[in-house]
Amino acid sequence: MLALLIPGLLFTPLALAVLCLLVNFRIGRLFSWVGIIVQVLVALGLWATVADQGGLYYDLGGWAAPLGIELRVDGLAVTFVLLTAVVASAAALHAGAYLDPRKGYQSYFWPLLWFLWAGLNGVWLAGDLFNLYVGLELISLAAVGLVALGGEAPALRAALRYLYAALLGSLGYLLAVALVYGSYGTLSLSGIAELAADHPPAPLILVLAALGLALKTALFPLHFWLPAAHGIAKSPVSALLSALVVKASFYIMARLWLEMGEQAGSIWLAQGLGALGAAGVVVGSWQAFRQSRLKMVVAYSSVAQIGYLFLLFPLSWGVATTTAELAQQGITLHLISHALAKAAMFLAAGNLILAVGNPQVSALAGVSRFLPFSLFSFGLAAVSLMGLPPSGGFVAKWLLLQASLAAGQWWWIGVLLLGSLLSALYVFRIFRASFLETGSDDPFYHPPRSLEVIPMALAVMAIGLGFVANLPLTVMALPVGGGVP
Amino acid sequence: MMTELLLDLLLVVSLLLTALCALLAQDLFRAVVMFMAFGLLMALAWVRLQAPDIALAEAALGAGLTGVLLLDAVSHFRQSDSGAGSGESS
Amino acid sequence: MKLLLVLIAAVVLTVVLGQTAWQILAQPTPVDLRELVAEAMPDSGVAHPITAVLLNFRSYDTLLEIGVLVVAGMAGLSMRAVAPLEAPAMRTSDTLLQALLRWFVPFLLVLSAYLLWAGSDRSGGAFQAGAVLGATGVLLRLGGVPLDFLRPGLMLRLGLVLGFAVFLLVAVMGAIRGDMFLAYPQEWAGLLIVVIEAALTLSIAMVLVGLFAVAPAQATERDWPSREGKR
Amino acid sequence: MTPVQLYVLAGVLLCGLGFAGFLLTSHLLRKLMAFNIMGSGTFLLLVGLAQPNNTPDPVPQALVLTGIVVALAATALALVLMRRWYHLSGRTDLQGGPGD
Repeated sequence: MLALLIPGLLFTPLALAVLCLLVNFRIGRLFSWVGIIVQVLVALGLWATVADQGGLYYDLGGWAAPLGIELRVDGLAVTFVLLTAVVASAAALHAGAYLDPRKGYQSYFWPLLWFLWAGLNGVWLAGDLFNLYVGLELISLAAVGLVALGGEAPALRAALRYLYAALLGSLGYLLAVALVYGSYGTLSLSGIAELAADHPPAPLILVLAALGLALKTALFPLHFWLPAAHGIAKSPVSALLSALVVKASFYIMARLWLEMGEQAGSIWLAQGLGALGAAGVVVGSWQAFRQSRLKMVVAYSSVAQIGYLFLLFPLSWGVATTTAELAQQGITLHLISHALAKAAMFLAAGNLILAVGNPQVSALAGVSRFLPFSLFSFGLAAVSLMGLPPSGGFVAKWLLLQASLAAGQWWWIGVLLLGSLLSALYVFRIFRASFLETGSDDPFYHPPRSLEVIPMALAVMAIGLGFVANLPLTVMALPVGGGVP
Repeated sequence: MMTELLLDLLLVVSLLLTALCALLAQDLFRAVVMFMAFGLLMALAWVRLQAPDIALAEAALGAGLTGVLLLDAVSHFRQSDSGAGSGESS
Repeated sequence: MKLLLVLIAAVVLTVVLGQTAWQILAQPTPVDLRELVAEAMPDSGVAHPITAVLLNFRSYDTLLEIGVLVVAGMAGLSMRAVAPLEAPAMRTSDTLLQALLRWFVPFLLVLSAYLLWAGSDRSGGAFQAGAVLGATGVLLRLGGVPLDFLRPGLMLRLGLVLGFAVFLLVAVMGAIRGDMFLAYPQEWAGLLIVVIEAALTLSIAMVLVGLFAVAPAQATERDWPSREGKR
Repeated sequence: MTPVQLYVLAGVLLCGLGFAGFLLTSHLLRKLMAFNIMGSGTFLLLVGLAQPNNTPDPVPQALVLTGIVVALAATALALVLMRRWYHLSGRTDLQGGPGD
């Protein structure tokens, strides 16, 4: 059974990308609905299989690790594959109803989406350094194609700035791969982990990889390209980018850090990344507060939430393994809850802008009276973003709090609290605008119900994550337990 | 043995010079032509590194097609931007 | 000020990179893939190690890489599908180039076929052959030959995707047969690799010529007189 | 000073040069050329570091082939966007232009 799940996971998105390229938007939508069902089922099947049998290595093409490419299918990878299945299918379903099929270029949305999905699955599962590079490039180019779809000037400028930042980041990572291959002779991540003990890697490897991938993850101060790209793109695309694409490069950095961090890392690199993350939280939130356009507020909030992710490095370097595990669990849960909440927020923001017809925050006056459903889904997502109990965001921040205390690095607690306060700042500003009363009649266009249900479902999941947090956490901790052919 | 090393040194120096010129040339067209020369010298470097496949690919894809696409873009931009490329040393 | 900062950063990067590279060159590497490749060559279906690595041992990389190429081709097309901005002018059609073409095009086609076939036992392969074929298409386009299949329509998209689709089909057949994804059956490996390479060559050439011919946003009609009338 | 050391040194210098050129130029086409130069430097390092005594190793050479095609795809995509951006805004850099 397993021998069919992984090929199914890798084959379906690529096959659908090919099919959707040959047809127009409407037929492509039909194919994509079928593809979404298959992908979600395969992701669930894979998650269940790993949940009870433990992780495994899957040798692509039948060639074993150092020569061939192996996929590392462990708890963490499978949890993110399932997360991608949920968020990407939500964004795709929303896009099906949200995008205007009459425009010619829209027929390229589905192929780019499926290539993006294939790249994401490739990165979550990859156990080979160069394979991660090619997967990352496929994601970046598909994402740039999605941002630039339509060819208007602001979208083009955002896409160009994003492309150039992504290319420079990829080159930084490729330089690190070249140094790793030069010093170890192998590219397989597991092989390097074994060899790293008695052949300590050069510290430059981790610094280059950190800089390159931080640029692709939009860590402060390298975040200049993100707000325009995520703010101007169409909301299903922004949801995909903010929830998943930005996390792929962080995931690679986290994997490298877990494999080589002990030997190649240093206190300066760990604390430095943590400090940049903390600065990102503060600056991102402050910028989000000062934005006048709704989607730019949500885009800058992404910059802030990404800052939290980089607390993983200081909290997992030179500390007891239990603390490191606590930090990893906190960061993974934060990544999952942020993906769900941010996707819900962007989709809900898209619906609100569609209804109001004006991207400005100030134009939201009266929305709370006439569009309560959309605003409520936006609010629910914001609850998880702010980390209020009982949401998944809260549990994640709680774990990070405990990890910082256990690691004796108390200053991260200040960052966690300040971040929550600041995110409350920019969320309540949006709500204040929407509660202003306008006249008694209803000036808004009411988007179809199917558009409004999707963000609500995602927001409920983000909140629900808080209740079932230990389920993904236990599965995520499953290492690779022997190869199951 | 010595002459081989001198030839390699010559190739590396010209490689770096063409790269520098490609970045610093004031006229865009000359910069792209220098870039194509850089691509061809890279193909020679790959031959010296015992990688004939890459030499072929670099010559055909790197210098050839990338150069053609760049030249097509230059003819489209078609204005000699004097001050735009601030370059490294100016 | 920024110039100084960037220069310092570049010099620091170069020095540290050079020092690390020197250390790495000095140490022997614990794993040597050359022997592993040599051992696995007999059952890889081809004689040339690089083609074996590209299309058999690490074929997943090549599959994703062709995906990247198709995405680039597609983005070019999607920009082009926005209102056609330029007259479908042929750029140059002077006689000297067309005379040269009569000699070059057959030679380049033979060279491309040779490179494709040579890939299995000496240096060559789908990418080099595709690049030469693409260059031929660009030359034809420059020489004023209207390559009609390059109009953005089903034919062009089919051509873009053909190589990728063939590769994907062969890959999934491995999985359906119960073997791993992207695994070729032992005795058919050589033939399958050649079939994949042929389809890839065509698709790479189509993407490259497509990107050149379909490049959007030429200068407007006013300063780029259409040659349509002269034909 | 073996030939491989020389080409590794060339790779390192090209990386530094490409990096400086990428950050300093504002013209999109020059930035793209700087990116390609830095890419070539990285590929030289990828092959050079793997072949200290110049015995050819097929794996990094295959990786560089893949890298060259990926770099070409990225360059082509950047050119397509750049030309469209030039046509709409008349600018060849990302400073001003509509919708700033």
